Amino acid sequence: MNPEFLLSAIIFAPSVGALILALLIDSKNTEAMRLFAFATTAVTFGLTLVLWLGEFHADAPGMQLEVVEPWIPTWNVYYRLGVDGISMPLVLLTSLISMLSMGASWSITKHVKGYMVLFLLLETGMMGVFLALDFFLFYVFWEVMLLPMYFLIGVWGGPRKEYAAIKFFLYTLAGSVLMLVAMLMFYFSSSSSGAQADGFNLIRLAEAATAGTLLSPEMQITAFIMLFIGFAIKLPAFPVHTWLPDAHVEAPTPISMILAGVLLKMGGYGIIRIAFPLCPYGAQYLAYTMVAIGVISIIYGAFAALAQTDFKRLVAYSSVSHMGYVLLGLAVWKINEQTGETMNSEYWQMGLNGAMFQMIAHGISSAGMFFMVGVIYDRVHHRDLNKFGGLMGKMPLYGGLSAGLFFAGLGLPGLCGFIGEVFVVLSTWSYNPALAIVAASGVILTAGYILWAMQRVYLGAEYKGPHPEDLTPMNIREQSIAVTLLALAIFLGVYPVIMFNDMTPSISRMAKAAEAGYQQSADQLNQDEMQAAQR
Amino acid sequence: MVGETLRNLLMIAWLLPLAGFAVEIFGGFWGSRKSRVAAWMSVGCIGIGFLCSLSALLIWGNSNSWTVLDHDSHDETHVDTDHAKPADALATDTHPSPDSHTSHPPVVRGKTVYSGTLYYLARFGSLDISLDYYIDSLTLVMFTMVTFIATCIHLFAMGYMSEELTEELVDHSAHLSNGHHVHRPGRYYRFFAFLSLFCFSMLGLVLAGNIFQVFIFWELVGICSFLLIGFYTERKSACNAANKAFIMNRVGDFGFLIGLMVLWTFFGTFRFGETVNDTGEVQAGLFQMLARDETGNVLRDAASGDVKIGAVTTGADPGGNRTIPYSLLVVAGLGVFAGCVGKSAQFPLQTWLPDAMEGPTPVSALVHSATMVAAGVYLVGRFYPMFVQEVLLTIAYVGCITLFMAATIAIVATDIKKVLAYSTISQLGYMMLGLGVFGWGAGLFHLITHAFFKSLMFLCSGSVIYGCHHEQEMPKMGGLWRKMPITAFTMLVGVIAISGLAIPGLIGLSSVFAFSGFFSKDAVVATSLAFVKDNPSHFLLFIVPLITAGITAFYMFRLWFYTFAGKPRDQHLYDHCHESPWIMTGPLLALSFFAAFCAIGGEDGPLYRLITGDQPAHIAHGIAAAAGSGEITLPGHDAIHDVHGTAGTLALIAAASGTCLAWLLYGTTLVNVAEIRRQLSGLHGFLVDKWHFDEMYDALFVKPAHVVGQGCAWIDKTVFDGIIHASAKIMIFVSKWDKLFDEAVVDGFVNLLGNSTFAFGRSLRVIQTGRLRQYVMFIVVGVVALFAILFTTFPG
Amino acid sequence: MTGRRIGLIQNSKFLLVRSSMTADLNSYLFVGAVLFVCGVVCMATKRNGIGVLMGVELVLNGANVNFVAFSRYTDLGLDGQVFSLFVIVLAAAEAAVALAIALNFYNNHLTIDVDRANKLKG
Amino acid sequence: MNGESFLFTVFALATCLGAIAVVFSQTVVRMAFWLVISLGSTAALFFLANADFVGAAQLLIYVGGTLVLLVFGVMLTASGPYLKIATSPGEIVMGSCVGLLFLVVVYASLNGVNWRKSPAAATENSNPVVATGKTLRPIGLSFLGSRPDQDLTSDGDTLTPGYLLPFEIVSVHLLVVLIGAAYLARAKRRAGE
Repeated sequence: MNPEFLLSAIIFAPSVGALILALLIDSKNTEAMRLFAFATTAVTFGLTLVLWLGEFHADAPGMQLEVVEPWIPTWNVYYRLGVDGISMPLVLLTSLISMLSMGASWSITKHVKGYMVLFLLLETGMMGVFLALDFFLFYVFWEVMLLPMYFLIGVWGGPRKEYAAIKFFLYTLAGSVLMLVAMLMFYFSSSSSGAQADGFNLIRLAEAATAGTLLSPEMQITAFIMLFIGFAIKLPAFPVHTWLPDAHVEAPTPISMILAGVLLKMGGYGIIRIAFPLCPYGAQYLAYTMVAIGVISIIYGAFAALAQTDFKRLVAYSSVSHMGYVLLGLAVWKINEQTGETMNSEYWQMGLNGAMFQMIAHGISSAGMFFMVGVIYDRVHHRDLNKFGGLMGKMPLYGGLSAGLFFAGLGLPGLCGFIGEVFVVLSTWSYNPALAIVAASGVILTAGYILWAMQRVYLGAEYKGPHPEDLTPMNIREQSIAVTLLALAIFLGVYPVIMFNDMTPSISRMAKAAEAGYQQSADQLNQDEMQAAQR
Repeated sequence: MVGETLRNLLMIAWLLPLAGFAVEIFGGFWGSRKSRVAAWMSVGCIGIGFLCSLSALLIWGNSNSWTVLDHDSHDETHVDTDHAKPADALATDTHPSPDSHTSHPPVVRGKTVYSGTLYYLARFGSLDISLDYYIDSLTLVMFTMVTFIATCIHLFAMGYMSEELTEELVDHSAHLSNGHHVHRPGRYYRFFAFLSLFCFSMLGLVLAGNIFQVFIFWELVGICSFLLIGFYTERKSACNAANKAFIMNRVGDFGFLIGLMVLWTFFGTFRFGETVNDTGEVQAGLFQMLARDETGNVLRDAASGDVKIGAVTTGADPGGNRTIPYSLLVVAGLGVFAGCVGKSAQFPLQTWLPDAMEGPTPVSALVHSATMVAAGVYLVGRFYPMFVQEVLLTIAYVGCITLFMAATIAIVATDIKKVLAYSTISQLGYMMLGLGVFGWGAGLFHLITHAFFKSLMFLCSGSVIYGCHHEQEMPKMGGLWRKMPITAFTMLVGVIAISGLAIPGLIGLSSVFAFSGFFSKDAVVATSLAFVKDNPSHFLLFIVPLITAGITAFYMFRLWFYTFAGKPRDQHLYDHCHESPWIMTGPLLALSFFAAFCAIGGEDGPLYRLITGDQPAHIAHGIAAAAGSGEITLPGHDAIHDVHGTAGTLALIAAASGTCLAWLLYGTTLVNVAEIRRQLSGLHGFLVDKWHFDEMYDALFVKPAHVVGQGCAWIDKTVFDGIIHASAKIMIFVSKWDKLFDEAVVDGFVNLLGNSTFAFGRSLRVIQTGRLRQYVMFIVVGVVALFAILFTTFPG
Repeated sequence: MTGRRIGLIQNSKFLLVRSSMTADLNSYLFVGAVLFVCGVVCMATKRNGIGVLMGVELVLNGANVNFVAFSRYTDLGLDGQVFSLFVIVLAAAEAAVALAIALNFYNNHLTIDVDRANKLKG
Repeated sequence: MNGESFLFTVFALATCLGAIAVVFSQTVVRMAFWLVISLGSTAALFFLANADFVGAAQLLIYVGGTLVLLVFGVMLTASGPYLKIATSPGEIVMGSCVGLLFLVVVYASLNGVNWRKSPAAATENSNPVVATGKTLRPIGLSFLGSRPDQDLTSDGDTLTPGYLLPFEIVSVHLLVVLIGAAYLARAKRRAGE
């Protein structure tokens, strides 16, 4: 296959599948629709594997397989795609989680066709976000992803689905409005400097930011704040995380998997792909704030999880806690205040890598956790932690697999969650010891809430809730999903370097560019001050 | 080549249990609950591991011609040889080392330390994190010890857990809400799978070549401990204990993580020893980076007082002229030690270990006495070069507090396993104390001997429990030696060993006949005496362990008398109890042999020499007090040797008196124990309640954590969601006004326009009379009016 | 203001000067005007349909008088007479049609009162 | 006052008064009578204005034809012997006032216009052909397309052609009207019967 075509194929394969599904398959034949949708996601996953194994060069730091076609030439909007070490793992994760959660979608029985079509459109949106290199295109995909999600929660959700869907929608929309403003700032800034044709080109914009010619330091701070709020909502970081528990609780299981497994990653991806390279000065300026928010998210999410009685809500808060590590790892960028040089650059890179890995790891572990909650919810139709118990005895295989996935969430070594968390925390001390200690204390709380939840659900003498007769063993489909996730969790936990090999060159390049950009802006400021002093 | 052979052998020993675990857990054994295949597989894995470890030990010894055991030159030579020659990664010994920190001429004993990298977890520029191995004498001894004890315990467990070999097992300790007992299928295979996983984790911990890898396996043994304590998942107490164990370990690991962060930030590596990376570059490990001067103190920058990093390393200098503040070095040490506190159940994180006795007894023997809890001690020993005086003093005091406190609680415990658990904590305190007062060899020596005799005693208690049909309360036992003689006498071996009883020889202590515990405890006590002599203000560090030696003898003999001697207190129990089968008593005999004789020769014996074969360089001569380093003098070997006789005598006296007291109280009927207990009821209650630690933690940490959690959830629900809802309400309010404005003003205007037009038309309708004549009239009037306007406007 | 006043004075002069009737253009025009106004008033006041028709005839006659007067007293020539002939002819035709309508109306309403024909009332 | 003026005054008064009488008469028959007087006097005025043929046509068609038609109409629609549909006095008063006002306006307008077209013709009192009084033949010629009354030397644009085509149209129109009137007035059943 033509490599340039491959990226477009990855993005639009689900859409084509959705179209065929919508037009050609009889609405009554639900099994065929499920199988077809699953096949579509599987094909997409296969394509991403082809991309990863066949076309992607791990040791090349820059963008690969770039595609540029004019889209709206009058506004300098291009259909511009590309993949690098930062997006590659996320693309893989997206297609994988999509496939697995499609496998988990057999439990959906209402309006199957609409569900499948929206689901596939959602996948297109997600893929587009990760592969777009044009800011405008990125924004479009960002919004494209939003609407199917709204309907998937709002139609197929739980009792308070409308509330949750609207909350999710409004939160995200508020963020994307800020992102839009920032996008226009970049566009007009670059057009005022004559580089109008590259006004949405993320690569060129980043290069301009590295050279210090994109935005003035003050504007960088403004733009960064707007971008950051937009992405932090998605991440989600304290205090804009409250949409997450509601959305998760109300969303059907596969959508929770997607939400936790992929959508949250977009926040982190946006920060590392857009916010940092385009506003290096702003990013550095706000690094402490971000680290603090990350740490607060870790601790706050863990504490809040400790207090939950709804199983899904607990897992949702654990997501808040875990994604705090992502923010923390991204922001541990320490500079020498006098010279503007970056100190301990390698530790920052380790933090960035750790954050990226944490995103992947969380994508697997939290998707697994949500899936496991969904499996039990499908059987007994409640999620009250105090009304479970004894599942380890009733469903040993389920209990074992769940334990594995929850341990991955707990950050047990040998499972994927550990690597991300601990790498981030290790890199934090060089930034700020006090915050590092607070962040590290998260390990205790995490162990606390996960083990306590496991005790209430899986351990104990007997099941205390309703419908004990429905506690049937997992079927083959559920088993294979859970086993796949657990196997990946173990594999990434034991051999994380397979991801780091892909990520490290690109991340290191990004970090160096950001450092140079910061240096330029800082020098500029110093010169201004000196001139002011001379006058 | 030796290095590779050793590595391969140890890796086989390490990875075989993992393979065993994988096969056992996924191998479909749930289909045949009565099959012992899984157990045999597990035993086979760990047994082969033992053979590998043993052969590795032999190969290692042969490679340096057993100079490690050289009786004559030992004290002199090992000092100079151990790290004088820096550890080399993959067997290329082409790095001559500048022996700048030792004045003795190097006596080449041959290469004894092997370290290298297995594979990389991640690399960021010059930073890399990998899985390494680090093989020295301590590693090999630990490997051999762990695999041997594990093999014995596996065999024992095959008998002990045999009642799990059923399709329907009735668990008498777990109750349903309707009062019935839990019925469940047996989980024989799962137990052995978990045991195998634990062995893998534990051996990985020992083999680990860097502190990060230690942390990884640290957590893994923690989770194995969680799984094994919570093996009876139906029992609420077991689940609670499992959670408690893991979470308290995590508290320690939190400190461990802080230590790791400091080390990582300032040293940029986690490796213990030097390794060659894949570009052929030699990378210094932590032990090389932190150099010490001839007084044993760390090299410090004269101006700032910061500690120099990588001052005397060879090859590539990753440290450059970096420094680390002394205080942070202390923090790093304390952090790593905090992990050890959690793992080894030291004060103040000791409370989980007694609860952990909820697990099956073989687990208690393997995990919670011999190996995992000793891992903390092992890590302190392994990481010894990085500890400065303040850290060591902390370790000593923590050990000291722990050993006393646990011993006092053990006096009043009545559950046979709880007594042993507190005894374990106490003995771990001894080890910590020994390490803290600079008795590196003494502490680790006690670790090995303790592993033998304590696992022996646990297995004996397991045998008793098995024989008594899961009765653990000592007050119901008594006189059991007649029913189970092998158990009773092997237990007695263990009790004597731990109590430190000895028969003084004719020519002083040098030819004393004693079981292993005497020698190792003697070494610890002697070291602390030497330490106290140099630092009189810390006299408690000698007094307390000495007293506790007596208490130890007292409560251990109390246990033995209570259980095996005297008359049966519960005739029904007595009638039904029986000696265990051979598969259980066999391991008891094997272990009792080692518990008795493994430490033969004391500090001149082979075991001690093996352990200390690769001891850190600065141990032998002690550390002189230096300004800014706690002003503590740490004793060298000579100083210890000087006080050895005194300390040994005192310890023996203490142990003997403790034994006598126990015999008086429990072995005879001369003294009414209940009366004493009644008179000291306040103290007794305090001890029975374990110094109220559980209540204190519950009040200080657990409840506040839940309250804070509830608070966070409340904040989320009310504050953040409240803000969102309030803004939504404001929005709705505004939009209502907007609607009003729209309807009233905008629509109103349009409607007004329409309405007025309509009204005007309506009013015009009046003149649309349909009467022809009026129309004509209107036309006329209209014309007249038009003309009137015309005339008035254009008069001309 | 001055101009307007002058205009009014001039107009009033024409009205006041008329003391005697001579056969000049203005006299004819005055007769035509009277006929026209009478016709209009007739149309406006008569409730009888035939009366209205008569008013129409008067109006047409007024016009005819004017045409003839213009033909006689201006250089218009024969056009005025020709037009008045056409008017007469058409008036006849109109009368015929109007009478037919009136008959129809009478047939339908049994009266000839035009006020009853108020179907177009708004 | 010469004879012409006298005659004019008499007939003009008759015309005007007849018309006014029509307005104020209450019964149709009287109205018809006064109308005959008015229209007849008008015919006389036509004769005075040298429009012999028009006057004759007036007498023939109006007084002879149209009025007969009207009378037939009166007779056909009158339910009683003398049809009287009273107009209210207020209406009459108002109508008179408006009528007077209208008269003033119309007459003022008529007086305000200089009816003589060209400065050359301003001195002339009338068209020479009309002034001779012999208009019968010229009218006939004008219906045939020839205009003896027009000055052929003057600007051709102002010349009016003959009335042959309008004449034909009018004749056809009359025919149509006749047929239409006959159709409209044909006997029908009354509504409701």
